[in-house]
Amino acid sequence: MTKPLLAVWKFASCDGCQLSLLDLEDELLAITENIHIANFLEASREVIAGPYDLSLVEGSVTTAHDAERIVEIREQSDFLVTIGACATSGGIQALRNWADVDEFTSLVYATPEYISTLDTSTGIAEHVTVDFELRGCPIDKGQLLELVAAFLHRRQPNIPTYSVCVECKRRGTPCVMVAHGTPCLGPVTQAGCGAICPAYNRGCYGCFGPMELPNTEALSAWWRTLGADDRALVDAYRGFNAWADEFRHAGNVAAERADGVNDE
Amino acid sequence: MEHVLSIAGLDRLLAHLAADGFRVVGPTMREGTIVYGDVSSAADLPGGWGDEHEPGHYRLRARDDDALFGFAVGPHSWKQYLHPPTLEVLTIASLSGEPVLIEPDPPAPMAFIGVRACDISAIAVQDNVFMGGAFVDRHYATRREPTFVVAANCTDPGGTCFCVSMSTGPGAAGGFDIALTEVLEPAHHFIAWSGTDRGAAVLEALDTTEATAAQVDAARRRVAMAAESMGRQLDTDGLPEVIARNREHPRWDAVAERCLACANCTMVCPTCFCSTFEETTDLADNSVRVRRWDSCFNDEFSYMHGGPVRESTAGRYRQWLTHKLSSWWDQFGQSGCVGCGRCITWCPVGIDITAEAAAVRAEEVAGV
Amino acid sequence: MSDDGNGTREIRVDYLARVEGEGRLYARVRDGELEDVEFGIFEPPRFFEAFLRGRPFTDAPDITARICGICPVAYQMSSVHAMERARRAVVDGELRTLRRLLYCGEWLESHGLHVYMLHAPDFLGYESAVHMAADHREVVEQGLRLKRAGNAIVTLLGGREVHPINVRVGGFYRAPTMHELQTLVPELEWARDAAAETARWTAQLPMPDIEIDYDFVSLRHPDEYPFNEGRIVSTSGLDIAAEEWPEHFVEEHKERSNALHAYFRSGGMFKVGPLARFALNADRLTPLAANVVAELGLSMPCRNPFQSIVVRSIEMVFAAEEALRIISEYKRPPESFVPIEPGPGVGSAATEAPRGLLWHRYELDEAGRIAEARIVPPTSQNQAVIESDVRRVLGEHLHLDDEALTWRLEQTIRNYDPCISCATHFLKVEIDRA
Amino acid sequence: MAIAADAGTVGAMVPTLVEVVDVRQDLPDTVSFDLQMPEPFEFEPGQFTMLYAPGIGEAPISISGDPANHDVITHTVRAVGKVSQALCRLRPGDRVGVRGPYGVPWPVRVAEGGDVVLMAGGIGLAPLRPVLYHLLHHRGRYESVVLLYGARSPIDLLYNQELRAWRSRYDCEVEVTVDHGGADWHGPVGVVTKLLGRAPFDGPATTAMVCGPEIMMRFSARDLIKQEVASDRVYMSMERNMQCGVGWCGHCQFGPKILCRDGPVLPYPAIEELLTVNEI
Ligand SMILES: Cc1cc2nc3c(=O)[nH]c(=O)nc-3n(C[C@H](O)[C@H](O)[C@H](O)COP(=O)(O)OP(=O)(O)OC[C@H]3O[C@@H](n4cnc5c(N)ncnc54)[C@H](O)[C@@H]3O)c2cc1C
Ligand code: SF4
Ligand code: SF4
Ligand code: SF4
Repeated sequence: MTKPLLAVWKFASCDGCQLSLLDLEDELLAITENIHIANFLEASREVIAGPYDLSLVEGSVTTAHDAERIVEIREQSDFLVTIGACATSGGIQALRNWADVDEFTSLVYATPEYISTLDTSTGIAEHVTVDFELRGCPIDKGQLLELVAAFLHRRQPNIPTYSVCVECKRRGTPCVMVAHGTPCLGPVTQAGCGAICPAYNRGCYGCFGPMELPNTEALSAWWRTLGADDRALVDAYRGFNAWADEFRHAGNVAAERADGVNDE
Repeated sequence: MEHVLSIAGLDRLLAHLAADGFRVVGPTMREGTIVYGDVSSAADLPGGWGDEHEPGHYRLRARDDDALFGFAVGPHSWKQYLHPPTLEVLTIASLSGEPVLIEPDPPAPMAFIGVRACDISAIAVQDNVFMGGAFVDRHYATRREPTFVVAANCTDPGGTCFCVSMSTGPGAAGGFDIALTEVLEPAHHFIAWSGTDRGAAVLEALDTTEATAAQVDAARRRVAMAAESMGRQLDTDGLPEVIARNREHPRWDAVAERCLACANCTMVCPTCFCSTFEETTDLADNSVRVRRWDSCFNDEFSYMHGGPVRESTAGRYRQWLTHKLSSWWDQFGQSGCVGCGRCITWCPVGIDITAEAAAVRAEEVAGV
Repeated sequence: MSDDGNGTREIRVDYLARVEGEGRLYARVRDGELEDVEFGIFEPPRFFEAFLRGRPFTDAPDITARICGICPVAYQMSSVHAMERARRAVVDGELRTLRRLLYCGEWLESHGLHVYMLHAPDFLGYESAVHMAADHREVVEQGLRLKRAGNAIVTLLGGREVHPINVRVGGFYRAPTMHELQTLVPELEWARDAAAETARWTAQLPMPDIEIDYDFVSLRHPDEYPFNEGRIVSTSGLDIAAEEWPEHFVEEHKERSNALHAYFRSGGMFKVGPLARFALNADRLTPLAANVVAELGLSMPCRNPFQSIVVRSIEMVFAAEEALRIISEYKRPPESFVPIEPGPGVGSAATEAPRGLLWHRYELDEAGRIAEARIVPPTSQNQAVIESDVRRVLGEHLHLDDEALTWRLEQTIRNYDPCISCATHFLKVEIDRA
Repeated sequence: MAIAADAGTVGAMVPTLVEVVDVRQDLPDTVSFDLQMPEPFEFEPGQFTMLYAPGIGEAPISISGDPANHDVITHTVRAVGKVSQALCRLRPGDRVGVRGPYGVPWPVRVAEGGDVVLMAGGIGLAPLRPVLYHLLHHRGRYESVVLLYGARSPIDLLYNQELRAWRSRYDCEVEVTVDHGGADWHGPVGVVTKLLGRAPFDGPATTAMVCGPEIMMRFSARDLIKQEVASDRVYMSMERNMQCGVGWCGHCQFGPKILCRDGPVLPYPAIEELLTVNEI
């Protein structure tokens, strides 16, 4: 049997998600025995032409050229999986979606005329059909391994969509919101990371994006009782998954309230 | 016979159990909470610390005495040991060849130190689920059967406790090998008695003195006082029926506005037993079946092809409350709630099961 | 690649492999003379400095980490130090030491990745470490294990290997227990020895014999091989504090090169990274690392860019040794961070990312929100010198056929372990005017 | 670690691996397969097993074959998700894991001496087929035997050949309807309850067993009762997410019922009210 071909693609991103593949130190060689890394520039200068059986796409679409490139990649990919918050919801760079990009450009670049970029940073699914999403900023390498193993065995990967709290409790971490009064996004955020932040005494900051049924309104209300103001809520929701529907909405609601109250 | 056990005697008890081959676990302090962990002497226990419980709120509180069990309950429950949150239940080695099914060995026997009366009831509830029916869960049973239970009667209940309403506490009526009541005055000691022969044998070996009637009485009074200071109450009179006939109550939608569907209540609940099975193949030719705690608040919990049966938070909250207070009776002939108060304290937004049940009762839907 | 028959050769590598991020190389040679070289970066811009504005100062370590998934710790370190300076807070004792430990982890991980997975295949003629594993499985496994040893530190101390969550302005959210750190020891002891072996192994790899007269720039600390602290020094005699960086360096926008390049204000380019640190701080290496240097008879300073693979290996020895020392002396601090109130201020800091000096500067408003941010990563500082190396190597290897020459040029760039993702937030995007 | 093969020490969750001996593609998305049991396997009509597709997972599947056959057991699976799809890919010689049988069976004893009406929708015929086999094996114990079966369209008819064979028998009445007929469909078109009107049974003396989509079962029960079948003589087989089959996972709760233990077959009065509640 010929090995299936794997391609790893990069759009606007930090490379952290694709690095997770190389961070599978114990499994990397076993993976390459089961799947042929046909196109993965961060790891190999060998490039085998498509079509590919499995494409992992990292990064968000921020240029007109990338918007075209993703369509070509989709055409060459049998099964296309987005890896990470950038690819899934635009990533941290989606904060530009609220801003005047020309102003952003001039803030950062000496010669803004030479910068050609779209006004928005968007997830891959806004451009092409995506077969599966791995959440996280960065993705969890265990979930990545599960995805690859499931792909090879033709089964559905075990990727839960419930809240971070479930993993937090399985891990035995006392709730930081209840026990310390620390605001935590865990109850509205999808599990997958293993509930790391509460285990380190900090609130979850939402890098796996919204869970399946997030009640951001109720959580925001409770954060306020813990002393978080609307600005803090805006900052919290406008993080690494700022452009994901439910967080975007929650951030906008808080922003409107903040503007109303602060009257800047 | 009741014994007087000194603090040194407690140390001897723990050492004795360890020497008998038990892994000894009990309350310890971690990150501002009292949670279970391995203990080897009284010094590992949260001496001088109490706890403060309100809906969605928990804080440690320094006591003005040295009580070792001067708190109510923490976020952990004993189910984490008897029904572990994540457990590899089966390995299927070499899938494509001649598959071999391998079950894990049970862990070393455990001794639980400081089990509250409500938690003894909770353990009994789970015993019923996993061992009381036609099929016995061997993962549970091999943990549960050898477990040595040292109860500690409650003398300082928390603001979310309602064991009296559920008739499960604050004193343990049975289900223990040894029971302790902590007495702080005049000298710090425990009144101890056994509930099983092996408990009696251990106590005999500890070099204790026999308690006088007055000492026993003083200890009883402390537990009786605890019964007077419950943080909460639940009117259980006809409650299973009330809940069962109010499946269409507006309160379910009202609570769904506040509920995060985050599943914390079910995770901290000492009786919630639900789990999911995940089959994970590795890159070699093996498959591992993992059992993980699951919750009726999760979308996939009620999933059937096409979508979840319980799509809304209202439906999920109703399932939780109804199961705890009503349908558990139909299924297992007892209450699924023991009144420990954990779900109230550890709900990140402070939803209170006693308040929700009372609200449903107060405004029963007419004509159902 | 082409030869138009008129003696013009074009070397074009559209997607540079085994570098972090997306870059390209273009070179044109006419009549045996080098006409044009361009090391371009077409990674799209992500505007970090812009959207940092208005965020609370405490957000900087988490947000700037996302500039680079390969060296997030470096971003977290430079940002927390800059913020602490802005707020005039001092973080020392065990907290400072834990930061060094975290950096040890990142260096081990990043250098392990680069030496074995990205760079070594060039010397042995493999397309990738995976190809290399077919013939040298133990070598690749050793590399992966070294990398994992570094990741183990970052994961324990930081919570996960990429974008650790435990770093905060003022210290950590949670300090590890002594017992937890002890669990790292056996693997680190192995890693220290394996890194020494790695140095010996890399030293005998076939490599071009080239000496380039670089002006090296790195941090220098009175007692330590530098991670988080020290003055910025250079072979040409510079010796300044981090906040003086803008007075001595300038970033130029060179239109044809598609990027901002950093130069000395006085003119002239410089080089940051392992070779620079080694050149300026070899006397601060830990004992075993120093022994290995002596044993290998490495020239000091080392001016052969291809030998960076050896120097990275030596830095791995150092990182493992230093980590072991820190763990053996560790006492869990009573508080995991120094509380810092929000408020105004200006602060800059430079720390040593695996790839070289990483400089941050922030201005905070009255509410402690970021009013202005400036970030200069190592790869942008090395831009100019990378292009210059490419010219030089090209000039000396014109006899090679296109295939071999291309590979050699790629290798020249990979000598720098360039992290393009880092660089892009200020790099200009290519505009296709065709 | 214990090799989970020694009888007696095996946990209730450990499947027995058995060989697939025959596979029949019933419909484009539905497959029946026979499993060779290493030891005689007894089950009652309506019971199910947990079938394990190695490396993929388990699913509850009703036994669809003849309860008199203790050596080879049959299941019929519709491919809808990860496990069922894997089961539908099975080939003779492959192995699957089996646990069971589990669950409360159809009341074939209760029904003795009277008429029996079986009503099936779609794949719901699979759990009812063992009942029909049983009734036909013990034909003398029952009065009329009626099977009413509805499918989406003629090509969705399960066990089509067998249906024809049953129809040609004189000792049972088999009626089939489809939601959408076609040019060459000459039978009834419409919902299965429409068949009730002309089916030969005596309501008060009838036991009815219904299996199909929830909505179909509700309407069937309503119409059966209209035809004077006692409501406690109407039984239906319920379906919920089921992970363990032995009462420990909690998923298959249907209000006060734990379906793998108290069901899947339940008398209508026990669930009548629950069937009207959303999200139960
Ligand atoms: C008592 C009983 C008898 C059944 N008999 C048959 C039968 O004879 N033939 C047949 O084709 N189907 C039958 N089903 C339905 C069958 O079990 C589901 O179609 C199957 O579980 C879907 O699993 P999957 O992994 O293919 O689907 P996925 O959609 O991938 O489901 C994922 C998981 O959800 C659960 N799940 C999803 N749908 C159902 C469901 N309908 N019922 C129970 N759990 C579900 C399972 O745990 C499954 O593993 C029966 C169900 C029950 C409860
Ligand atoms: S999702 Fe986060 S970790 Fe992944 S590429 Fe984007 S910024 Fe990096
Ligand atoms: S700490 Fe956060 S993730 Fe954990 S239970 Fe509490 S709210 Fe949920
Ligand atoms: S309340 Fe929910 S999670 Fe708890 S036992 Fe009942 S169904 Fe399971």
